[in-house]
Amino acid sequence: MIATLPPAESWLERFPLLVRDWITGHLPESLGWLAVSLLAIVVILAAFGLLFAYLTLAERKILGRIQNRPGPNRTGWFGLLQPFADGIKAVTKEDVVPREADAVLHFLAPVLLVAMSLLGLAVIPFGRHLLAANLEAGVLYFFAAGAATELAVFMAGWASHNKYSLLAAMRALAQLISYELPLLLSVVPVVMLAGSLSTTHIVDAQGGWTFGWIPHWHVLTPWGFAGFVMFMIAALAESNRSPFDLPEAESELIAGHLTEYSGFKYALFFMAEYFGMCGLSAMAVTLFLGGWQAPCAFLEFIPSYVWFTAKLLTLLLGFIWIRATLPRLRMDQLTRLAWKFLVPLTLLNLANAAFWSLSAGWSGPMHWVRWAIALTVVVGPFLLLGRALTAGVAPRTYRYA
Amino acid sequence: MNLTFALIAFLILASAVLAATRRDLIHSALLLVGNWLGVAFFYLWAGAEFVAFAQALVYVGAISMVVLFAVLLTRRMRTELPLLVATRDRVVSAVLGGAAVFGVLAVAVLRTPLDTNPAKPAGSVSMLSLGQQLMGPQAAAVLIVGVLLTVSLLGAVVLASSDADGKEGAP
Amino acid sequence: MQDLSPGGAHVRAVHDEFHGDLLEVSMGPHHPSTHGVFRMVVTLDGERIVKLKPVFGYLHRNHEKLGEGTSYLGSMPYTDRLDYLCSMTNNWAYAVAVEKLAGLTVPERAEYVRVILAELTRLLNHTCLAGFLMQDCGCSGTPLMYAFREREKILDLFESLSGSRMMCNYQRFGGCRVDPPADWLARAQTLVDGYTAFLDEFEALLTGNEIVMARTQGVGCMSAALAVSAGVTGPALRATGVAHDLRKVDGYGVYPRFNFRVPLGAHGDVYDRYMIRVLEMRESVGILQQALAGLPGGPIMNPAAKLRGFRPKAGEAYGRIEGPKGEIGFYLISDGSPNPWRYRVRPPSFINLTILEDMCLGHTVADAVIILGSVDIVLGEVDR
Amino acid sequence: MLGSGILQGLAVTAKNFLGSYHDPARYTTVEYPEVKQQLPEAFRNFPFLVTENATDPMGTLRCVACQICEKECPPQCIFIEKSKDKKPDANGKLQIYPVVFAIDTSVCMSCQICVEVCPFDAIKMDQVYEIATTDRFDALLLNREQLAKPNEYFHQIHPTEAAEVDARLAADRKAAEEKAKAAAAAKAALPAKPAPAPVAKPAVVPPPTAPQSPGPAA
Repeated sequence: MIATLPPAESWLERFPLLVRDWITGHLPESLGWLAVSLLAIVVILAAFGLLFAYLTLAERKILGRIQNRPGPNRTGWFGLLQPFADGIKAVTKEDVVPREADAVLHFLAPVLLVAMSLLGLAVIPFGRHLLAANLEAGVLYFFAAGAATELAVFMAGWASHNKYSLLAAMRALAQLISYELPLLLSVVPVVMLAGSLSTTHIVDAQGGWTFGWIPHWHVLTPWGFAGFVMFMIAALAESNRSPFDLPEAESELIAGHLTEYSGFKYALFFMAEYFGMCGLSAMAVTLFLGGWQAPCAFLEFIPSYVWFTAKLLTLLLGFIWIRATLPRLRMDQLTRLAWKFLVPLTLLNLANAAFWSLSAGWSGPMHWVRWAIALTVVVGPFLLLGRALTAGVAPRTYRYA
Repeated sequence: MNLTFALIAFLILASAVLAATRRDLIHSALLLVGNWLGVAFFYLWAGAEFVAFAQALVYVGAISMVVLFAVLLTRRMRTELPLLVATRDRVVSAVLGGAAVFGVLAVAVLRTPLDTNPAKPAGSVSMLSLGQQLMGPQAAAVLIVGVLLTVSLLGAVVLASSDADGKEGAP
Repeated sequence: MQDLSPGGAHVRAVHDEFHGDLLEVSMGPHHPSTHGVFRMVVTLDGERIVKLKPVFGYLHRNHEKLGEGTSYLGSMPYTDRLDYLCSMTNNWAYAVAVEKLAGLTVPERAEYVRVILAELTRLLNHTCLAGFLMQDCGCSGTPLMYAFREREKILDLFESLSGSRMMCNYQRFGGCRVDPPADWLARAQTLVDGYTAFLDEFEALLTGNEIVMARTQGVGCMSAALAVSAGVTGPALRATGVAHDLRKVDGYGVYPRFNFRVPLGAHGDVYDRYMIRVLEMRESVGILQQALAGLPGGPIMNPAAKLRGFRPKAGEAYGRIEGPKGEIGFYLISDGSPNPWRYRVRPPSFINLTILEDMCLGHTVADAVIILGSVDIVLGEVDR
Repeated sequence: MLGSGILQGLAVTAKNFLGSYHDPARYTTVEYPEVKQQLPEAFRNFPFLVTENATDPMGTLRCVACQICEKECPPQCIFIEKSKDKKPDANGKLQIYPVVFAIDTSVCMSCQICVEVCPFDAIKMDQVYEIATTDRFDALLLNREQLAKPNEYFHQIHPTEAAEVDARLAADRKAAEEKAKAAAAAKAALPAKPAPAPVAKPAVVPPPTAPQSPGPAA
């Protein structure tokens, strides 16, 4: 921990630790490590399970309000029991497996998807003391765990033996190949500046404030902001969310890889989508938004996990907001956006971050020069590549007869 | 710990054998992914955390997609795949090829001077030192591999684009 | 598996050894974006369309034959059900045909009311179409809900005037069924005054959106020559740059009295079709303002018109108007009996749909969906 | 600049999100079973038969089984059987009455043509819309007992039209009485034309200055 530690931590900050110690204290010494691990798993499952449940409700409510309608409001007070009603419905529905389907893969796909999208949560530091697995290569682990999700989507699409699902499977593959690269490349600058793949180190590197109210989050630097935006774009694609929900594409492929799924398996896909969204948002918070760090020095009395949750929810609301606004891209446009726009920009951003790192010592007027150069490297290529990307696409003027 | 190793070995070998004997190409490819995952577990078991995650990320996350893509783009679904007869020539050539690869790898492993002193277990390699090794003494190897991959990538692009010019007329 | 039957001359060689198998996908009749029970048999090379066969008739309900067995008045409510978004204009077109046949004149006030209702219908139809189109593009319902919010306001007006939201059955031969009262006109005025603001907001959401532009520009291009030779009418035709608007060409009703312009596209792609509709809505708002301001008094029905025992003299007539989707026309032959001897509808969306394959070839599945959406079909009218 | 259109769109949706909490012009949803929308007076859904007297509905049907509506009904969902005998109607005049008057509501399309062609103001449009039943055959075939609704109900749902119809009928009745009186008295004078022209009827809304004026042709 760097010097950002307050002299004496409040009991609120240590509250999760106290609870953990209280529980493990009842167990024999030899089972302690097991209990700690199990506790971490249970807490993550419970917390994200609940978050998933209410995120679906929040999404439907917010989508509803954006579309000027109330959203679900029949089950319980303000529809608060809706997720549980949905859950009961999903569990009790008949599980239909097409006769022609590849039964094993058809079953494995949702299981694999949920498992893989949960694994990544292990390395996210949810608070100052809340981290399930402190791995030296935590960031790498996160992306390795998440890499198999599109594989599961492919399995689902292929195993369904449905033409729409097959198209979805192809789309899932192409989308993954396109977006894995910008996703990773946008993370590399952060790793480079922190000099570590460990999530705790990355969060610690963003600690501290200038003047006590400007946090040292990566997102507040030119390269960090660009990296954050590109990371979020790639994350939208990775988690199959609108406007990159091409494998699902209900207006084109009906539901794509989900066409032949029903009941609980369908719910698992849904769950995995939200877990993936949560995982990637949590990673974005960790990498760019300072993790659990408070935005101002005087706000430090609020426990770190509250800050993390607030940032996480903000990003998740952003996902929902974007979904409510944007139409879907086409497959070729999606890959073009990845290869012709995001990949070059992430590479340039890498150079920009390197410059930022090397110029850390500049002071006085050179400080402004540093900012000017870094901003130019972000904005210039964005404008140029953006113009190239949208060549031939522009608002038109019309004549009248 | 030996039980874990046995399980991992079983996973690797079983998935490899199954992958080789499946008639369904997609199943084979997915089993291959399982195999790679097993290798990643092995690395993890051996304490090479970074390599394990890199293996999972690159092979499970990316290479598997490329393999599946290739399988799908050849557009031969399993029903149309002719049942290949396992002739003696095929078996012999497969065994010879496999043996040759194994031989090369075995010789390479055996000739590498490794510190196998059990009394002094090697400390876990930190990522920093790994990176410094790759960028320092081993930089030439990294560069050569990089150039090789770039050349092959460019070749693939050239091949693909010459096809696309004639065929794809639409935006 | 692939036949190179007629209509496939412009299809690239389907048996291409290098490309191997093609995927034949039946989109519809149970597909979320075929706008009803329409079916497209699409042959795909990857995601690219090499052949598209539209299949009609799932909603066929014998409309034209029914019209020959029903009295002239009895066919009026059936015309509501052709294009169920635009019952007012369907009514009007049918009334025009019968009035021609029977030689009935229409009082001035009724003509004005008809223009008001037709332009409201145009607003309604184009708003809905834009919403549906964006839904096909993959918006999660937001533009559609905004469109429907405004549509509901127009439907409320229709309901309080005619008694029904969609199946208005409002026009009669020689006038209109109900005289719009003053408070109704005031409500219409309020709606019209607020519509430009809604259009501005709607356009802010969509028109400049890079994804919308990328999805729709250069997609589903239709040449002016093809459009004319296929008989395409309405906004789809004007998007190709052909200045053909029956309100100007025929000058039916009291349209010549109003000052309005006809927007023309240049590319004939999906974006042009969308934009022409948006611009037409703005012109419609102008027409509505003028019509509401200049609405004369007087009777709403020609007193010479008969309701019971209506028997036009033997003869034939074709009445057409510029419906929101294009030229909607009714062709009638009378033999002097209470029923038409021949009753024929010229449905704009059916004829606009005939060149769907030409627009879709070479595009992807995702494009086919929005091209279909941009044609603006209502299956009730296509299948009749 | 790339992205400006997307940001503009995001602003619109944000505005609508906030607007749905305070702006009734945006948030137009009516939560149906609890809140019911005020129906406009002109709203129509399925016909009903008008009876003069709620206590004796079958005895006071205005319908005289002339079968015009049956003939004119485009989907032919009306079935009428005339009576062999005659019964006195609400005015005491002997009339044929419908023994069977049934409307198949699964066929009816609520087009209002039966109402327009009826010369006796006997059939009018109802405003019911909660008509789901568990039986799709018999329960949707409404007979005359189910169709008959009193004139007061008609006044409730279509006050303007009902007032106008009542005025017209009263005028007709008066004219008929005068005619009868005149006929009895002189048997020579030509009285006023008895029946109003049907085309005049659809004028639902009379001019505001004369709210109870009879139809223009009367």
